[in-house]
Amino acid sequence: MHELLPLAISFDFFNGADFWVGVGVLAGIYTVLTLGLQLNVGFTGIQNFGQIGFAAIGAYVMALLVSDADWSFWLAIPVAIGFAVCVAVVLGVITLRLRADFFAIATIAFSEIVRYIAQNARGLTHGNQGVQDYVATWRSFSRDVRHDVLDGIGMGGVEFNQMPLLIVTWIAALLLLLLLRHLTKSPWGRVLRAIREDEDAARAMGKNTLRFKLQSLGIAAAVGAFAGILLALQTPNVAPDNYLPLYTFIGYAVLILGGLTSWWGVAVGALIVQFVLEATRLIDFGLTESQTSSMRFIIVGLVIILLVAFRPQGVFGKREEMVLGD
Amino acid sequence: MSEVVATAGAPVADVDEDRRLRDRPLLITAAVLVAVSLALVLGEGLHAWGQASVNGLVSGSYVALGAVGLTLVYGTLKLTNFAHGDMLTFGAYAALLGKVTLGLPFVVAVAFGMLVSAVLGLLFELGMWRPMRRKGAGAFQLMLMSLGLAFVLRYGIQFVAGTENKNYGIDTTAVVTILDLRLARVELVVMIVGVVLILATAIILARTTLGRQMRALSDNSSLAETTGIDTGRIVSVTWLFAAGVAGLAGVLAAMAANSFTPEFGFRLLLSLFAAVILGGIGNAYGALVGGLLIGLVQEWSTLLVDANWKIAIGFSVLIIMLIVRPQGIFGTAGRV
Amino acid sequence: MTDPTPDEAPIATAELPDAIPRVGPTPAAGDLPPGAGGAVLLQVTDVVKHFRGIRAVDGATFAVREGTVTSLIGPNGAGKSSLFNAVTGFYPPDRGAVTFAGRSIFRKPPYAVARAGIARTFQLTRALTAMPVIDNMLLAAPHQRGESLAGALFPFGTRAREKQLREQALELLALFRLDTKADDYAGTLSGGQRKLLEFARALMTEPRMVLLDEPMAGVNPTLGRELMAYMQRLRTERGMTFLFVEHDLEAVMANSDQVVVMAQGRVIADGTPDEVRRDQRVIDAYLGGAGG
Amino acid sequence: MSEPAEQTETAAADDGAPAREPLLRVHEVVAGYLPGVDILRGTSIYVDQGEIVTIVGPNGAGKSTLLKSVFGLLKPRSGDVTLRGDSIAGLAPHSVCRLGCTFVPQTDNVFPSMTVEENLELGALSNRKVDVGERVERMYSLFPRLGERRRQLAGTMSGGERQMVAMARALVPDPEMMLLDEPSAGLAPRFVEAIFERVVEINRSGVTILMVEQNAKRALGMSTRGYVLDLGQQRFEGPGQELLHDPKVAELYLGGARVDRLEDPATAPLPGDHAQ
Repeated sequence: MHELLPLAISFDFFNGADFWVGVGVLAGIYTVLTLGLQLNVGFTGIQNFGQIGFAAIGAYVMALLVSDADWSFWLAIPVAIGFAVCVAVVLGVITLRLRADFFAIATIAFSEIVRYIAQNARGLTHGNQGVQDYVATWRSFSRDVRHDVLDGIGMGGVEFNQMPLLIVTWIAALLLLLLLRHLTKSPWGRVLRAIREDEDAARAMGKNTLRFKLQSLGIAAAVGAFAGILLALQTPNVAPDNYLPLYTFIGYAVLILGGLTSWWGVAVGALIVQFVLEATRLIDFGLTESQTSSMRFIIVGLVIILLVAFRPQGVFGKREEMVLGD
Repeated sequence: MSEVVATAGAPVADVDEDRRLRDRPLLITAAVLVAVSLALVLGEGLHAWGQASVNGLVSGSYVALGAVGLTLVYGTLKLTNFAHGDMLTFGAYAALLGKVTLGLPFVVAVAFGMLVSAVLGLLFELGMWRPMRRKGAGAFQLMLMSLGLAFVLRYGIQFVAGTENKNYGIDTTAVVTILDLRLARVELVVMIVGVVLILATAIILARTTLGRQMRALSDNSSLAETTGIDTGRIVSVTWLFAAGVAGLAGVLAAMAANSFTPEFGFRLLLSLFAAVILGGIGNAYGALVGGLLIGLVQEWSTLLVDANWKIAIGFSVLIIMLIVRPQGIFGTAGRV
Repeated sequence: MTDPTPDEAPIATAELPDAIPRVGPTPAAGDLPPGAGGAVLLQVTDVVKHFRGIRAVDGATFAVREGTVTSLIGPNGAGKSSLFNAVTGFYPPDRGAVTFAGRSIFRKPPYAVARAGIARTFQLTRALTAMPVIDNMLLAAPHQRGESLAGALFPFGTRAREKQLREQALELLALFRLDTKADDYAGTLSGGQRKLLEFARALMTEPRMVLLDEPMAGVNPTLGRELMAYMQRLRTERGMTFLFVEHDLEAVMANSDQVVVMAQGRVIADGTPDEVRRDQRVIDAYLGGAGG
Repeated sequence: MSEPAEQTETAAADDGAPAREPLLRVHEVVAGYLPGVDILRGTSIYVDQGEIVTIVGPNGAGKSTLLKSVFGLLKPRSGDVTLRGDSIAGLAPHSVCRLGCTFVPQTDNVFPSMTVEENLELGALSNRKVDVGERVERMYSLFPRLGERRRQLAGTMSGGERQMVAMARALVPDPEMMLLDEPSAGLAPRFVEAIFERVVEINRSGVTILMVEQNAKRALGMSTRGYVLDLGQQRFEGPGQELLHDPKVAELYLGGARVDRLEDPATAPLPGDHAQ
């Protein structure tokens, strides 16, 4: 059961073009997910460890609205994101006044509560079997893109099944990246960085810091929910095990690798982490499948430890802006 | 002059005010427990309540033992250790290794598991945490490293032992009936060993010089140093103790569940944190009591809602506690 | 440490930048007579603050008049910093009343106190070290639509304000000889320069009143004198009001219109420097014997 | 011993110490927290067996820093600290404790979640030779209030009671010398009195005391000798009573005048004079 990590590629596409397309899609999804983390951790100094919970909320609300309430897929997306933001605001009002480590624990607990609800409120969420009937609209859209656009450049075949998702994911990732970069370079972003540096100093300068932290968490939730929806299109199944705290932690690995305040670093970090996680499948280490899968995560863990210890500003971060270890 | 003299009585009044405030949470906790118990007895019957309470003590005992190390490490080093849950896993697998691979008798294998866990805890301290503290690493930095360490531990175990469910091959069908309460014999053993160890831990912490030094360090490490405690040595001992007890808690949890995977410790971690926060972070006795409470609350909840929810109930207690009283039942810290 | 050399200090002659608005009445030419100044600006009444079983502030009462410099002195543990934090909302007081310009700021959060017109500095400087000096300054300015999420998304119209603020900030930095450091990270500044930056940053909030927590601590004496001189000029030329905690009694006596003396959480004396200096209670508090 | 007023920094080099080795000697210590900022600028003091020596001085003079440098909480940048002639500069605090010199910090000086009794028993760690039970009982007779409250958590006590707990804990190992960091800070007056009485009593029982105090009048009044520290250097030294009645010492505190610029308070510049 564990070998079939939901965020891993199905083996049917081993070595095929679609394998690499799939790696690219997941890297894009991780980029989106981690952009939210970066806004929180890197730019606001709030240690959100519940990002996958927002992804779960986004995916579930979208999937259930489409499959059980017969909403339009396109309408369900913004509603799902809006719902995640509302949850984030409630969570933030409750927990953002706590000190950093308590906030971190509270947010993991939040994401686990979301997952337990998904698992156990069967009447609403279908429990462990998950939700599947939400993907028709996307499939037909995806098929249209393949036939009408990608065929022209020889990429319309079944092996390029996920190509439209790849394109959409990365366009979205890049747009979000630019948007967040724009936001954090604004006076608003300056206040966030001040809060990260020294919340008391920011308060002494007349900034209502709770409000800014709530906005930061809300945006992270929106971005996370969107990542959850993209993931729902990739799997395509919305089930509780897709939203383990593990995935938030992998987001942190991406973040540390890229550098806490480097926007492009997030994208590069996501690509590297996905490559490590997935490309190792192509190499025959003479190990069992379970061992190979374990080894991937050992590498992720070691990368986190070594980077934090020896290069806390990340591979692409600026020394002066380094926030770890202050 | 006269104004100054007028303040003379102030500190005494403050103390009384203060003490009332501190006593209240304990009273409230006790009152809530009694009230909930009464309500459950009246609503669900004495037997059902008793059965749930016994079950709660079973899981509460290993949660408490897991939590005590987590809280001591936090108190002493201000380290929020995300790898602590995986130390439970490590202990469980080390005991399995002792029993199956080395062919040791089970009791010896458990002691072996505890010992190996303790040594591993010390090795991490010497090889990783101490050098990082010397470098002046911040709390968040250490927290992230513990996250990385959790990965390495969990998947290291998985690498060696695989993902299949394991068990110790103990007879789980034997059932003991005491006072009309049914309990698997293994569970009874877990409960007895757990409660005995909780008491032993409490006694070690309360009565031995070593335990007192550990608590002193957890209370205020710089004062401990000026009081004449060799803090470097006590930190090492704290790691040995925390990791060893965590290893044992892991074995007990694995016995109670009769089936475990490399992930089970991590899944317990939030319950451990709930116990720690319930008791007041850094407070060793608090963690022991908090652990038992978490076990009880989770099992009691099964009388009212589906058993699948009990874990989520534990997390909800965690969040509610953080909202209502983040310093915990026994907490004295002003800064939260 | 490489504090800026005070050399041919331009303090006495340099024009105060227009960035600093006039916020109070112009005092009469020459020195203010003791205890003069405008109306009461800050009134602290019977403030009590408990701290872990100790009454850090135990019923402190005093008033600060507009356009004056008031200092707050007392032995260690007298409750000066706690009172500062209680007034500015960092540790909300348990009891009492605090009004500023006639409006209550009792238990108001720090940002609200700041917006009401009270800027503060910290005992240990709180320069935002991982941000450039200029950003430290820009942050402090009030009325920035660009700080709202909408303004950040659609920056049309916020740019002009940013540009204007930047000019103001550079003027202020020039006054404190930090203009050449504007684009450096604040972490690269020396201790004394950080103190200056914090002072400049406080002015950037366009305050009516500035609370300085030990402005002279950890700076060399020359720089300390300069800080005091800036303070005096801001008072006389811009009508700004100051309250500062300081251990350097020479500076306190020379620069204050009013001295408030605290001991054991209470105000034990309040008057002009000369009055305070001759007050037996003050001598007792400093040389001890408060109890006997 | 010469007149205290004449003992300025010029006399600091040979600090007037007796020919035989004093119990504690601080020799030209330079120390500070931030790189490049020295709080102590070549401070020299000594404490003889059996003395109560008080260090007073304006805020920020470096008094607490001096104690920290003695006790190993701060490593001197230069200079030396010796106990019975052996260097202890840079030794860890717990090692200094074991040499018979204990320390009572000013704040955060109890273990809040432990009982009074547990707090006291921890003190015995630095001297394995003492009978813990007996020493603790002895403390209860010295501080009866603590005896009444032996089971109370120290964190629930008032500032004055905490100070007593801290002092008692430092005395449990039967030290030869005790360092006190502003024992009266933040206490209500009647506690101040009680604490000082205890200090004298402790000293009579044979413990040498080096104390830093804000409450100069009271502290110097009961001291064998005192030092006035200013700007990280000892400015005056002499018997407590003499220092107390030295007008120049009072001046240092209240006139704001540094010793090199004495001014009569009555003719000191009025506020505002400096601005123009």
